[in-house]
Amino acid sequence: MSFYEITTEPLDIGAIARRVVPVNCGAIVTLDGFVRQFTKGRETEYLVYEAYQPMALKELEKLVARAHEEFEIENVGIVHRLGRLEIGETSVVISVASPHRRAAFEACEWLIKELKRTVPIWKKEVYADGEIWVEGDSQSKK
Amino acid sequence: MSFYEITTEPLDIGAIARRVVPVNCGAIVTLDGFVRQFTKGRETEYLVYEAYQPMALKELEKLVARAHEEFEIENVGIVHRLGRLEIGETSVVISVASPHRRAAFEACEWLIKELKRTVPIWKKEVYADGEIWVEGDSQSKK
Amino acid sequence: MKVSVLFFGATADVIGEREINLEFSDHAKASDAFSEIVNKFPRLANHKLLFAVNQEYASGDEIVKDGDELAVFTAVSGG
Amino acid sequence: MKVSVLFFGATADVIGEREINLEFSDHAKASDAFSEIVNKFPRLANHKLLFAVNQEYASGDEIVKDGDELAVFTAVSGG
Repeated sequence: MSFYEITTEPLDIGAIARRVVPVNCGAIVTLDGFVRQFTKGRETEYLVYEAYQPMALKELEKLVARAHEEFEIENVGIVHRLGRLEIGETSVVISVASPHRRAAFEACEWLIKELKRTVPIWKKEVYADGEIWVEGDSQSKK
Repeated sequence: MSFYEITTEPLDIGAIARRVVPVNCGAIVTLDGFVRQFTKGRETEYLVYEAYQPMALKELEKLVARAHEEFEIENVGIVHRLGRLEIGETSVVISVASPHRRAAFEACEWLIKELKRTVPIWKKEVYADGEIWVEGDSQSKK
Repeated sequence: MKVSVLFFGATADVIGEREINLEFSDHAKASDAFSEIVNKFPRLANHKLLFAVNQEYASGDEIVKDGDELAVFTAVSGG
Repeated sequence: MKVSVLFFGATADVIGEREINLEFSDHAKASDAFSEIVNKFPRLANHKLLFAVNQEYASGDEIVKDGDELAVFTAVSGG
């Protein structure tokens, strides 16, 4: 079963990957995004993620539906975390199960690219001496 | 730090993925291979994995070294399980961390393909009415 | 007619509010409504903005109706 | 000269042993040693076989030395 969720709880990537396991698949590809300590040489203290939650869930639903149309995959699981995240904590997990692993790799890579482009979630980087809302690529979405 | 291991203990994919996290990376791609219930319509009861262990470790070491040469990746973790595995249990985990996620996807896909081709590990499928040692693709390795 | 306008992240910081209510003339086009919002809060123009009507990305051609939920935000940065 | 020969999975089932010791003439080429093993256990020929000398895949050109560890196994199927 495919699913998409937004939560403020810590993410357990193993548990999320397990939930997409179907009986006829033998491989899951999982993308695990996390808070990096250094971005362009500057040290991050922590991150804050904020979402336009009802719209984010609609966009996630569309993403999952498009992934099922475009790739030969069985199940997709996407969970994005919100709120304050410390260095090294997981912000997003995308797990894809497919009968042939090629499709799982392709779909997983496509899903993270599209999620970063379309799902209304924003990240604030907090440094020792300031903070900034990260703005996505301006080509993103009309 | 990159690592490669062979174990008879259950695999925790989240824990393995965590071990490859470097400070300057923001994404890990993980391949999670597991025991599927049905293969070509036939129901598997369980699997047994066996290795030529010292040679398998040498081949894994070469794989990790080649991955570092061929892809812009930071860390690789590979753990393969041996012994009896029940349906749904994880047989292999490959986690790759890289500054740019493209390289992590590519390297992870390449690593599982090469592992299945070169590392001396064999899988026995046990059915209700028999068992068979799975033999890899004959084109594998000269 | 009255609509609510939501702001998030950088745009919420600019406005100092996460939600405001605005009056528009009936049958306003979404693109006109969004122009009016940006004119009202000119510091928004320092950002590349995205717009939504009722939780869907807006093309601008939508006709805004009473009670609609508009949103103004910067290019997304989740993941 | 004496070498040990290891079998795994399907080849161990064929031989009924996981390890045997064989005598070869000095300076035997690996390809000759492996042919001899397959001739000794002809049911091995029902499988596509891979060969290793001292835990490395063998080209066949290796010269087998006393105490070497040979291995005969089917195409691998891990993962």
